[in-house]
Amino acid sequence: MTNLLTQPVGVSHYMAVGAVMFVCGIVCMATKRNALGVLMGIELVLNGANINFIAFGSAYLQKDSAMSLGLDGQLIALFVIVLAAAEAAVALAIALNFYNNHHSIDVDRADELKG
Amino acid sequence: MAEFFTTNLIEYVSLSEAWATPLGYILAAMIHIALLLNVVAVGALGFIWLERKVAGRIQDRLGPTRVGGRFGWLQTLADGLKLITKEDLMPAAADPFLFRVAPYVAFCASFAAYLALPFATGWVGQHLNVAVFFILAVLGIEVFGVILAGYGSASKWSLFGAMREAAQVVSYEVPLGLCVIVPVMIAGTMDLIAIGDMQAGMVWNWFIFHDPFTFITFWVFFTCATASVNRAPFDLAEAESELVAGFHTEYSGLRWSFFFMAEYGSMFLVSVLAAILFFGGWNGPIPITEIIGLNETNGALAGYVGNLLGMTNLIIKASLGVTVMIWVRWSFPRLRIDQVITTCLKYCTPIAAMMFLGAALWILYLPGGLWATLRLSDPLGHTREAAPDQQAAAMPADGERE
Amino acid sequence: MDQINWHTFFFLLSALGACTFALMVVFTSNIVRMAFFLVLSLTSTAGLFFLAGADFVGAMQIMIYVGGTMVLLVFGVMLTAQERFVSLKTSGGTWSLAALAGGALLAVLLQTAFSVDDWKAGDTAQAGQSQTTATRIGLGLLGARFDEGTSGYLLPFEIVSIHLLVVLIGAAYLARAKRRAKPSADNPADRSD
Amino acid sequence: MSTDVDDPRIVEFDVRTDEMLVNMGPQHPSTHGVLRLVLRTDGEIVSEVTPHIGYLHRCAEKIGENLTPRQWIPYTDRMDYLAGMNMNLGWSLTVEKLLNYELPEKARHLRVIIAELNRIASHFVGMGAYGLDLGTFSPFLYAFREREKILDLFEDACGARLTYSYITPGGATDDLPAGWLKKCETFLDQLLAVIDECHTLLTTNEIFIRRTVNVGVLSPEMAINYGCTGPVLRGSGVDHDLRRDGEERYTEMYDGYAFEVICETDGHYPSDHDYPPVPESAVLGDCWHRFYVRMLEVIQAMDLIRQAMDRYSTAEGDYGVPIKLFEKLPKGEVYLETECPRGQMGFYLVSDGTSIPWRTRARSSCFSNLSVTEELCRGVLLADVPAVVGSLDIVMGEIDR
Amino acid sequence: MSGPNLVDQLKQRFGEAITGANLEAIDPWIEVSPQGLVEVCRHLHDEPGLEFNLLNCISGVDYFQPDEKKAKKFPWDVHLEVVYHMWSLPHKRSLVLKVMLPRWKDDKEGELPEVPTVSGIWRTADWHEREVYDLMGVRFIGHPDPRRILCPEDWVGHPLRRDYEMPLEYHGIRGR
Repeated sequence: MTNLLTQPVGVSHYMAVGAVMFVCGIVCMATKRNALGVLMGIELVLNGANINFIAFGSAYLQKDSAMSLGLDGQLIALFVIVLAAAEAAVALAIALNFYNNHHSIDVDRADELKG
Repeated sequence: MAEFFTTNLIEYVSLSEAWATPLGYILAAMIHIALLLNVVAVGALGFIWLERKVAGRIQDRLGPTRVGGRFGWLQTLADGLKLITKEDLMPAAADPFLFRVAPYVAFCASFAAYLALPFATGWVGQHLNVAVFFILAVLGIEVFGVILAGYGSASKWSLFGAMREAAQVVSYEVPLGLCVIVPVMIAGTMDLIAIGDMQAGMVWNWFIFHDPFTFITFWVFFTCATASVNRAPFDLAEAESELVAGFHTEYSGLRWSFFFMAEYGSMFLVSVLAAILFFGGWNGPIPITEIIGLNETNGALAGYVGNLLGMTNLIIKASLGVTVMIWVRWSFPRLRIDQVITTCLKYCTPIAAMMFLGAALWILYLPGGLWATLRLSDPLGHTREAAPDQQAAAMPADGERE
Repeated sequence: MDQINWHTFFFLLSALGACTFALMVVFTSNIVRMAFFLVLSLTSTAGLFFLAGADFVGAMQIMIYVGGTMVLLVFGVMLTAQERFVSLKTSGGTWSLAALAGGALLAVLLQTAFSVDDWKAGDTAQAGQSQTTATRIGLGLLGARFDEGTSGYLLPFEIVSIHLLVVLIGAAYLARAKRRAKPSADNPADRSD
Repeated sequence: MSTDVDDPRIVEFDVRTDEMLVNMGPQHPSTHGVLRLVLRTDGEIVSEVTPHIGYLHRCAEKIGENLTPRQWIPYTDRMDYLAGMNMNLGWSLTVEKLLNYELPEKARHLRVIIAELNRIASHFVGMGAYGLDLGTFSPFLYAFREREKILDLFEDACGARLTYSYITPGGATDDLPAGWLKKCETFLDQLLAVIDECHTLLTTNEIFIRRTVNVGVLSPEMAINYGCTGPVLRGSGVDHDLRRDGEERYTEMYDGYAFEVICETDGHYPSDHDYPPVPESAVLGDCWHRFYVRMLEVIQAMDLIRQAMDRYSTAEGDYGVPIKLFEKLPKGEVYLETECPRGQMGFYLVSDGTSIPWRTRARSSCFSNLSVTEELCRGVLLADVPAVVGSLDIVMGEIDR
Repeated sequence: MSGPNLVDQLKQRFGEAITGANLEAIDPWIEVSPQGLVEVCRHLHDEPGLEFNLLNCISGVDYFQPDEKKAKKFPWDVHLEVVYHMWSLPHKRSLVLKVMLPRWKDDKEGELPEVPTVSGIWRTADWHEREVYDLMGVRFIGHPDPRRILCPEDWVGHPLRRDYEMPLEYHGIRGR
């Protein structure tokens, strides 16, 4: 433990966290029957990706800071966040509409492909 | 302090260094956290006392008079003790986890924002370049605690309160953000310390007097801030005459008092924010500390005393803001939910947007503010033309912790 | 004995938070609790962003996700939260399949993450230094990248702006529904006092 | 919520939400006691309100069948406990009507002073509590401060502060003590300033106006049909006040007094005081008007008290001698209504010729006033429910008896 | 205030429905048969010149002396009355209507006597009739919401009846 604490972290560590969140998101999307649960899975996936962008964009997480994405990483992360918010809004609207029509938010019942 | 603990742990408890170092740091951090938390909590206690006293005076009565001498100084402490001893009730149908965790979410959100809140030049928990943004963002989490409380209580009144809170806070974040952008735009930075320092000098250097637009912006900001911290006349989430007690209907004892502390914490927070953004922060109406030379250039002690005076100045301004909120609360009836939303969408948001536009144009064509435009001389020769990046670069690299 | 690397310490704290709460999102079936854990996970992620020197993105993360998306989500949860929907059970087969796929994916990703030596450790000593990222990001979004000397992201920025507007209108349109004035199938459970 | 769609059965909804049944009361801060309202709400919109009463039923009518009229006086106190004197008065007049008792002049004026003073106290509570319903606390305490002064006066007169049993069949239990009129005069002199304060805090307050104007509009026809009386009826613009229009036995108390019925005619109220103007947006019969009528009645009552004090100090005769505790009642039945602060309080007395009434019946004003809630609260917002119920100014003690 | 000519008018118009009147009483009253009540009330409410638009009160009175010793001196016949006090706002006068009923319908103990409701004419009668039903035990035919109002919905008996006895126990609470 002390060993872990004394070492500086790098992109790999961030990527590991990102991977865990990504996989959690994937599993979440696969297993949840609740439409909103699926939505949360998507948020997790996007965040896992975002962590990687930020890590690669950071100036001091790699041995050679010239290799970093620099500001581009952060900018792309920003776009991802904004688009995730937009996606959440639409998905929520769809979920609400689905609920209005079917009185349920169980995605297993969304097999009609019509309103 | 951490080193002190570490050495002592090694020496007296005969721990190996591998264990003593982290333990020492954790102990030191604990003490610091306890200090900060206590300062903020005691602040909340003070404001609760102030609220009761001011309310009492407004209502032609005395307010607390007994506990702790003539003025009832210790009344809130006594109440706190009472709350601790009260039975901790939870409805049988409640979601136990969410019900328990909700007060802490609200409380933590309210106090986490203090992390980035400066009280004088360099006196800040964590110096952030995006401090304004951070504070607004963290304040937004508080609503989450309220919603969890409303949902977790399994009470319809609580649910009503939570839904109202959600609708209200989400709406009011828009004009609040727009209002905050105006001083940020003038300062050219989101760093609160830079914003505060930029208003040094005489009273007309304050951003509220920068131009007519900022003057109006402040009032919109104050209205929206009152709404976003759930104070009357916007206290719809609580609305005791309609919703019994809104989101905290089912709470009692200490858990309830966490909501209470969160409310007063965020009240003070937005007041400090208003003081820094519009009222010169730690810079007084007259730059006394500068005139008598209480700054870093005359030695660390002088700088310390100067900062101390600056902090007192800021706290007085913020307390005045809180007092105005209290005054408003005890004078006005409560708005209805549709009126609250109307106020936000039909009045605050357009006005804030117009002020934003106006201030932007003003900066473009008449830089330096109203008084510079009117050629009012500043006795200390402050100018507000400093480029944001230079300002930021002049900041200490890392704000001292605590 | 080396000094504790505080950057690492806070990284581990945030990473632990992010991963634990992400896992709890997966393993909770109650939708509101899921939302709560998601918020915690995302807040911890914001902490990671701060540690990586992206303070503007971190604040943005809190503001948009926690303040915005989550409130929206909770809104939806409450509007549709009835006892029968709060927790929907998933079959064991789905679970094992998802776990298998997820585990494989995780193994691949971790393998990739630790495969490059350059990535394993950074120079975090300079991590405490504050940078003015907000100004540079702002300029970058408006098409000026002074640090790189390249062009910025004006076009994507505009596209995203239009996109957001479209999404706002679209979401508002989608959420509206027409139905008969007198709902025929009233939930009998709601009739009780 | 509904929009104009061609097919009236199809309604467009933003979001489909489930209706919810909410219990407002009997333990709720703004139901004025133990009223229970069952609200059927769709989000914030209340589609149906069902009042449930009876939580404060104390069988007063049944008890009245076992007590002599004078023994029942304390029970009338406990009906509208905020206007005990007016309750006493109503019952006393009813008994006197049965006995055909001729009251000395001095007792009449004394009763006017006391009844009107109690009207002020009652309206002050109503006003303060209404502020409380709308979420402002300070006017409540201002109102209670003034009410305390009235209670002090009552305490001087009869020794009690809430349940007076002061006015009894035959007059009053005692004369006003020496120096009482002077105290009352001092009280009245400072009251106008307080009323102006209340007008500033409530009547003309922008938020207050927005909360009350055009909320809970009670048309005159509906008010009459539902048997609403008192300020609720007059707030709807119906020119009816039993002090002027009532039975001889009651109106003779006010013979020769100069007063106008507080009621809007042609868009304005009778004015001899600097009243705040009626807001442009106010609709006759809304909560604002009901509140305003009460505020004006306070000033009217002050005026009546002044007149009554003049007459009282010069009047001949005694303050009245209470009838015997076991006075034998003639066989017969009488019904009499008086104008109480909350409306017309009626007492119905059936006597079989013994000293104990065969049947006592109290017609409660709030009972009828409250029954209109169902109508007024249909389709309003949740926050309007306390606003409407508060504007009716109910006292559960009177409704449930 | 209702003079003899009003009684004559009503008698002329409704004949059998007007079963009596007492104009000498302190509050003169007119007795109406239950069958004719609604028409008479509608007439009183609508007719120009009468317009009794404010229904003040509906009271039930139980004329029954359960104590046999006292019953000998009891001055009335055993019956139940529903008394309607009304007021005309335009003409500022009052009127008392009475409906005489047997204490039990068809003299069967437990069968409540019946009166048609007037809540269609005055909405205020809704609650007043509920109260009379609750406390006195008169069934109002056609009432839109015939529930108890003051007593709990599962209460047994009608407390203002003279022969009413308090239940021994109500949900575990001792009654007497």
